[in-house]
Amino acid sequence: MSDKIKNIDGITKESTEALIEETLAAYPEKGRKKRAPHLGANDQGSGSACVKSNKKTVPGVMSARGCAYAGAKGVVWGPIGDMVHVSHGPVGCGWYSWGTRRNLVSGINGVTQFAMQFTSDFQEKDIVYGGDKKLKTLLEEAKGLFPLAKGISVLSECPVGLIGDDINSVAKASAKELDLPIIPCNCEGFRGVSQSLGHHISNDTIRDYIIETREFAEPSSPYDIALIGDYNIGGDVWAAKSLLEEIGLNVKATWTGDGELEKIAATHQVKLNLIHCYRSMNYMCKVMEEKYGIPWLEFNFFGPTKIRQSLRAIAERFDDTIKENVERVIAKYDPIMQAIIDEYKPRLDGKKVMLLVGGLRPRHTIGAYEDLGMECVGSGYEFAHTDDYDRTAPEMPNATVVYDDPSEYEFEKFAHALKPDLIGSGIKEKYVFQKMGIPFRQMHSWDYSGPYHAYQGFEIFARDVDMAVNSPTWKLVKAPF
Amino acid sequence: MSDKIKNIDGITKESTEALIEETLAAYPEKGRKKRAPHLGANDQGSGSACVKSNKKTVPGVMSARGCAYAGAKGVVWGPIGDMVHVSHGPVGCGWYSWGTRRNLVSGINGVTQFAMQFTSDFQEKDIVYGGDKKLKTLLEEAKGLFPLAKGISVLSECPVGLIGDDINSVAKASAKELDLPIIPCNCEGFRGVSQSLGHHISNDTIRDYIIETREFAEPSSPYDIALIGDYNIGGDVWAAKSLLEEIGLNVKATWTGDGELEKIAATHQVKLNLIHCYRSMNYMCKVMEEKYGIPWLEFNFFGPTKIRQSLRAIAERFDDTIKENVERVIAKYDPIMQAIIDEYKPRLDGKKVMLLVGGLRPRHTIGAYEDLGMECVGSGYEFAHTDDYDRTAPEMPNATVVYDDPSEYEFEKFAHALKPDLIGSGIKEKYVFQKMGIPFRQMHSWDYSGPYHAYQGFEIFARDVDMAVNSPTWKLVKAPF
Amino acid sequence: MANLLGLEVKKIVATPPEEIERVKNWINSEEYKEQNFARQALVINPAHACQPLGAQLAAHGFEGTLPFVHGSQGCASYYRSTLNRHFREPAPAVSDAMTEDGAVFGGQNNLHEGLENAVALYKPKMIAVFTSCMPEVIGDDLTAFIKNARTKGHVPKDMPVPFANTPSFNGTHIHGYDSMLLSILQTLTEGKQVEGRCTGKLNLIAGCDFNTADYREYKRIMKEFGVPLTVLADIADSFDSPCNGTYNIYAGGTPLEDAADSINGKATMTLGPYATPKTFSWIKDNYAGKHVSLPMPMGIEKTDAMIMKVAELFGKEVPESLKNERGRAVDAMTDAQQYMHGKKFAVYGDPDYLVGYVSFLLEMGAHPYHIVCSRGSKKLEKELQGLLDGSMYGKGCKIYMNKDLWHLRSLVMTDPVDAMIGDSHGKFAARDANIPLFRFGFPVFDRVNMHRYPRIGYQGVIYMVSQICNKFLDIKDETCEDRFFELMR
Amino acid sequence: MANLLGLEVKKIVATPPEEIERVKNWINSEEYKEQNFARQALVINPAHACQPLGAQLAAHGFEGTLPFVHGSQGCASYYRSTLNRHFREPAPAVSDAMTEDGAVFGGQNNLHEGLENAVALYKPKMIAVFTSCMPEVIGDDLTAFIKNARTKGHVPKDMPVPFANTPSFNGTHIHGYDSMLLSILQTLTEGKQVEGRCTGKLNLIAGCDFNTADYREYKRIMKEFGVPLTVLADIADSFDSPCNGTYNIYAGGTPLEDAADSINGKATMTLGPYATPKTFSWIKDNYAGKHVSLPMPMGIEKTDAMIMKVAELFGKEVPESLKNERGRAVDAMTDAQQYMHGKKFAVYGDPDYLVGYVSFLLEMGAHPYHIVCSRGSKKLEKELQGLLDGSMYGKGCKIYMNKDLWHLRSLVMTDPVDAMIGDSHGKFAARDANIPLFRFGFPVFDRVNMHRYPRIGYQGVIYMVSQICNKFLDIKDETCEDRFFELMR
Repeated sequence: MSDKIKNIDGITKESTEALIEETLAAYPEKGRKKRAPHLGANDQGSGSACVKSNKKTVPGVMSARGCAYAGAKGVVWGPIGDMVHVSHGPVGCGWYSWGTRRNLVSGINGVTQFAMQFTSDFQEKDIVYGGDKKLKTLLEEAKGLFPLAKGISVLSECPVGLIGDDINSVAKASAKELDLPIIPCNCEGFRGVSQSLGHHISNDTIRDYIIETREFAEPSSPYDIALIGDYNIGGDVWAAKSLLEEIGLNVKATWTGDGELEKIAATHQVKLNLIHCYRSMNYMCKVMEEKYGIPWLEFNFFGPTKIRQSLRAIAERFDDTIKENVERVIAKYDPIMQAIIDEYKPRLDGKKVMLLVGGLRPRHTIGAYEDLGMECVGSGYEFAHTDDYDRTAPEMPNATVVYDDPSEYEFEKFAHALKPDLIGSGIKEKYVFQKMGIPFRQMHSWDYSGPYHAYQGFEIFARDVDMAVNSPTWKLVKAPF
Repeated sequence: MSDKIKNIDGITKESTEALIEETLAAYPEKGRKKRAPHLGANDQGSGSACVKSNKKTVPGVMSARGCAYAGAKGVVWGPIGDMVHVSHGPVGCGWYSWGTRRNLVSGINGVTQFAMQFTSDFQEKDIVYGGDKKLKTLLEEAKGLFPLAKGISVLSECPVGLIGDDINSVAKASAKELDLPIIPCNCEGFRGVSQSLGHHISNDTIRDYIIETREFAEPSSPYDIALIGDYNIGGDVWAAKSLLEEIGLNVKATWTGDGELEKIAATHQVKLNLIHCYRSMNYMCKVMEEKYGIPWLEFNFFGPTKIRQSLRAIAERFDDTIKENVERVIAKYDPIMQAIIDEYKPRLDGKKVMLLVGGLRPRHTIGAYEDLGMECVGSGYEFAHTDDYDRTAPEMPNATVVYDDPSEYEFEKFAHALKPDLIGSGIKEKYVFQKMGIPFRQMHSWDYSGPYHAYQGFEIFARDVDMAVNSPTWKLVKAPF
Repeated sequence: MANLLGLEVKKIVATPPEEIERVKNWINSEEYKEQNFARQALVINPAHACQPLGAQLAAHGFEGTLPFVHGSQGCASYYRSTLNRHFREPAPAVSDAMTEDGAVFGGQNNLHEGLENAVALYKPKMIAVFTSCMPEVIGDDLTAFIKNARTKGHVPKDMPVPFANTPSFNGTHIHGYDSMLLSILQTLTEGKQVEGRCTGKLNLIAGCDFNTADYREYKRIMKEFGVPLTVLADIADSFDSPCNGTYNIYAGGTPLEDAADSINGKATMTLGPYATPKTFSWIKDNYAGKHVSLPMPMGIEKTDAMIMKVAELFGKEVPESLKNERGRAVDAMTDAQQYMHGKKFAVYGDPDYLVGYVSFLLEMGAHPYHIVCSRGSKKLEKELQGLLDGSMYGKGCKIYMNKDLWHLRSLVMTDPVDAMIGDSHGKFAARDANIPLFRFGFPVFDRVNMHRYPRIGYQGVIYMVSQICNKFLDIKDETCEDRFFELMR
Repeated sequence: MANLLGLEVKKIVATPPEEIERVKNWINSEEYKEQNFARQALVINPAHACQPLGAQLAAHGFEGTLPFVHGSQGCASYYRSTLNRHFREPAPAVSDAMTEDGAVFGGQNNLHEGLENAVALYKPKMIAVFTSCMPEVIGDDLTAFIKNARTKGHVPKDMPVPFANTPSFNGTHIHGYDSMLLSILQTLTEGKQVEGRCTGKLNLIAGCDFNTADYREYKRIMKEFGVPLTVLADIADSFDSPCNGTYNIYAGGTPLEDAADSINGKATMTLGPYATPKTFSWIKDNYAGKHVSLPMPMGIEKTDAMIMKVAELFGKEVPESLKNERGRAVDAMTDAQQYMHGKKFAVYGDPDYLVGYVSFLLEMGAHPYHIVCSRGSKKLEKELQGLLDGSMYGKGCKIYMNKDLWHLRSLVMTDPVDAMIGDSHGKFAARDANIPLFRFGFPVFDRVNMHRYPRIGYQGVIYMVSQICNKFLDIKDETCEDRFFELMR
């Protein structure tokens, strides 16, 4: 969306390439060859990817990546609060992903929402004899103990696929027997190269098992939309939804943050799909476009500049009522946002940030930092594809380093050279950089804060960034002796 | 009230006297002479004191005693919640006695109750130039800031009396000016030998400034009584009052636990004064008897045996309605009390207790311990008079040691010899004995528990005594290495 | 047609509020509890993770050691982030990023390439390999793979590469800890036994303990004793390193030389008997000196037992300083006993922790009323029952073996207690029951510095007493009527 | 006729509920605040006690020393019970039980008889005499009395009997601490200065610090440093003695010989500059070696200052262990900063504590928003203002000198904060404001073991961070809506 070439003092294509070269030198030949195409200097003007992506992680490095199961459970399914999600297989996967993604949900725990850890807790004998029978039993038990659950997902862990269980048959039979949607998702962690395939598989599962199985009870309107690819981290969906409603749209379903199974199932009836996280849900947008003729539009709700642009782009898809609403809403929030910028920008102006996150954040949040006067000096994704990097190029300042699935070694090297004032990445990176005295925010989870989406979110984002960058604790890191 | 001579295995007049002798041996001649009359072996049959009392504390020993101010502020005035009590003089006295006696009060702090620390915080210049002017000003300030206070007491600390201030004149003038009862109490700590004189002075002050200055708005009844000498430690008054009401009496005023100034002032209109703590309030009972012809009756609300006896004695002063009520109430509570005894007695039977407390407790609580199967092997008072010890003799087992204002040295020696399973005394003694591995309860403050009065209190008392005596922590005191 | 299940297409209907209300009450009922306890297959909110997590913890406990997950990189991410969140510290580990083709060809290529890259990038002194599900299911032969790796030069000849099979479908993280620790010790001590040599040292195995302060406390205690010490798997600094501007990937850990020489120790003591049975059994057969297995020293009696055993093993008097510490801990208990006496607790967690909680609570006159272990053994049940039977405060307390936190929820809703002790995952049940949760277990994701205070030893007693009693006092102050709001407690 | 005031006799009328409601709201208003701050004479809920209390604390800090109150036994009871309640420990002290006749004849007889009895019964090595109001008002001449006592044999010839005038109508407990400590040091060191002798030791004065753990922490730090130490007035064991079945009336305390020899120390450092100005000034004039006055080491910077000064004075490098500790404390701060950043605090207490709280809060990016000292000085105000001015987080924070806790209540009700730091007496205002109170000051009557954890040094930082952040997290968990109730924080 940016059309101006941004340059950063001291950063050139040459300096970035030298940095990459130097960083790669530590690898054995084979590793270096594999990694080289994943690191590049941004060519902002080109508007296209400067790195390769979506390849296998190099063995033996510290990658930030997760697996297909993580993408399915953590991203797509977990946020649907009114379903029971069974982590089918050994105890660990479900346990590690239990409550660790901050996809907030409404409802009453154990009654109408089920943000718990359900597992078949495979034992040796389940590996030997198979787990289908156990699955059948546990589905009955779940239905009995949680009568208000709208459905059950069965998320396969690695062993399930390896031992040849047929969860799809069990799901189908049990769904009939229990008169309940039981959704089998073959998202074993060994599939694909990252959580990305988990998203894709889950999208396909929604396509195959869910969409079109429900209809909205109320009559349709021209303003019916679905909010896609917002996972309600720290309440993001609530912030985004209320803004969309403020401009006059009916948000009929949220995918999948604070999601409701039945509304997701009826989404084929909306007029437009608005997608925030392209990576994880473009598949279903495309399906709905092809199958039901529903157009879709990407938008960006981080920071007032991008929000303003996005609102106007959304308005373009509707009539004058919405267009007027949008201008009114922008006029209302502009001064509020300016006040926030006036408060924090003086303390953040010229500060540098580096990002390594997933989904949409490595590109979508750049504008929000820039609203605060900061510059992004490096960005990268855990599990992006070329289309993500294409979209990233115009957002990043020119010649800055782009890294795809970097190892912690690379990331450290880049940080060492670029001396950012803030790093936004994940929990695995957080304490590494904090030990170095570099301010850090977990930008998958908003570091237990949020929401960061929409106008409401920007205030919190700005406060948090300031708090991280300007905490007096950083001054204490170096002992005076 | 007991008529049977109780003996304790291994305790004889001779053994007790030998113990006393041995204990006194540590004193220099003069000290020994002074202390000797204050230690004795109980002669239960005699019904009269075996020790001298109400004498100056021997200099240089650790006495548990407080001063006249402590008796006035802590005991008599502090519990009247709807007054502002000014500790007039240096900051300390008021600060030490702030919130440290557990005389609970109803109402809203700072609005209708004033359980705070008000002080004139004397400085050098107040000593030199006198504090009367300051007092006048602060009374105005108090009236202004606490408009719902029913009155103000001015409690003199040592310097006030020594420098010749005239708080009585100031009080009188300010009372007129502010149209508010302002009660001067000349309770300087140097007066008398213990807090006891503070009680007496305060009683006299009530006589001179308070009683008869109000009248009850509602018509009188034959069942109107006042509850005297209950300070609502941990809610004692609430427990006692509800029991008295259950037998049909109207408790018109409580002196002074959770006390209300105006009700105290109208107490000359009641039909009977029921007095729990004889020591601190017998003076006003006698005054009211003499002046208004109100009879008074001592009673004991510790433990079911004494409660039963007391209720019947109270009933004797009333008509058949009350007598029937009392029998009904006793019949109601007897099984409840028996259940408590059945629970705890097996764990407490034969355990020995030693007491050193104030007011009524060294005699009044003996029956409650006995209800639980325990024996009292030593008891004494901080600030009793001969009439207290006369009343104690029949309650204590024969030949057990009685100590008046003992030094911590004496108390330790006695405990060492008698090996009690529980000591009930004050905070200054608590940790001394706990270090020795002897279970202990603070029996001034119910050790932050309570109430202990009436039927409601006995359940708590029994639980607490069991908890103290049988805590498994005592078994850990001696290391196995 | 998106309806592979063939269920009827329906209009969306909201669940009626009264139905929600009914279920809301029902899940707190005795009836529900019974149905809940009748579960055979479904596990809900288990209080345990899988083996590799414990294996990684053990690996971090050695000098310059890089934990290496043979399996998917997603598994490694899960273990690492769990440790990150609990300690709020880095948890460096690599994986060999196996994918689908591993299922066909096995994981040897990944392992070899992974070792080579790991050695080049992270320069470890030792690589500790452990497995996640995939290689376990397909039956990768680690012994052969690693031998080959060495032959082919993927890993330096002299670099120790212990490895452990840690299948996630068997046991919990404590079993993975045991297997990894065993393999590390076997690897490092190989050929190091010297006839007649005695280091004079105590080898102390803390067990799968996720509390760095406990390790520091063991070291401090033995220093007071004057007993030279090798902590086997010393995570004290690994997960509590300074923030001083420099990131040290291998902070802390037991020196490899010390670990190697531990086979010549004067005595070896495990204080995590449930977490290290295999390791201990192997040590008994292979290590010089005496071998002692004792309960984790939580509470006075269990700490006394450790202290006395050390005194006996090393022929030393218990030093005055420790005697005084003990006395101060007992002082804290006697001073505070009234705030805990008679209070009922629900406790859950790993076996060694559970034995400790129960022992401590009984010493305070509190009731460990519901005792839940989501994966326990008959032996554990017997030991816990023995503790209960040995105290009048154990009367009426019950042990629930192989039950999860959803069972625990039914227990605390139908038969209430005053508080819970366990890990952060219990917070949902604690909230529903409106009682405090003391986060003495693992993991703690929602409080800070819990790993910076010991739970073991006399200091641990003071800490637990402080945390519990002061929270009860907070609650009293926060919930009492005005007229019972007092300066003193 | 019981009506000496001559006021009209009235029927009792209950205050109308609407009037109560009005006043209830009014006392929380700006208007009320102004009237409250206009007070000239009335002091309500002061946050300080009187001199003798501090004097007694100082006396307990010496070996075998019996505190002796020249005055009423009631005074002694108050001091003792205050210390008992705070430490939950014995506080042995005697008084000479002066009564009315003292006003006429003076207190010499009481003092003499008291000394004789005290020596006989309690066998002290030293008796430390200090005064309550009465002898101060009547002008007892302690110098003469004690000289006479010795002449007349009421006290052994060689027994040190330091004495201090500690009038309650002047200053607070910290001034009594200063006077008593000064007198003890003057008495013990008399004639002990040896030209050319240097003990090589650091004399450390903690100030009027009521936290035994702080004393232990100083000793631990200097041990790490390898700096030999004499703590002057060491209450570590006096008020934290073991419960082991034997009561030791004189647990702990600085050995008298060490105290006597402190005059030949290598350096003397006071870390309670507001509590010990007289003592320090005398030491500067009389003690050998260097003399340093530093703020109480709360927070990183103040601790650094102490550490660097010790390093400088003793020509030593800061040991690695302390560097690492520092790093771990900073780690705790960076990890937890987001839970305190921007939070507003009301703080009150003794000057040395206040400087520490303010310094620490600013380091965490929190605002020490209302700073109340109920008896302070211009010097203190200036130092506090300097701290505020030195940090962007000090902006808008205000210092209230010589204001009490009823003023503080007006502040927190009209201009709210997130929490308070002080002593137990603040709990009433904290309750009214519905905010937590961190009981880091003195006295603490309603929580356990607060004196068993240091507030000073790097460990103190970790402790304060833990207490504050975890309480904020408790509150978040307890008050958030269901949909914001999360596993991670």
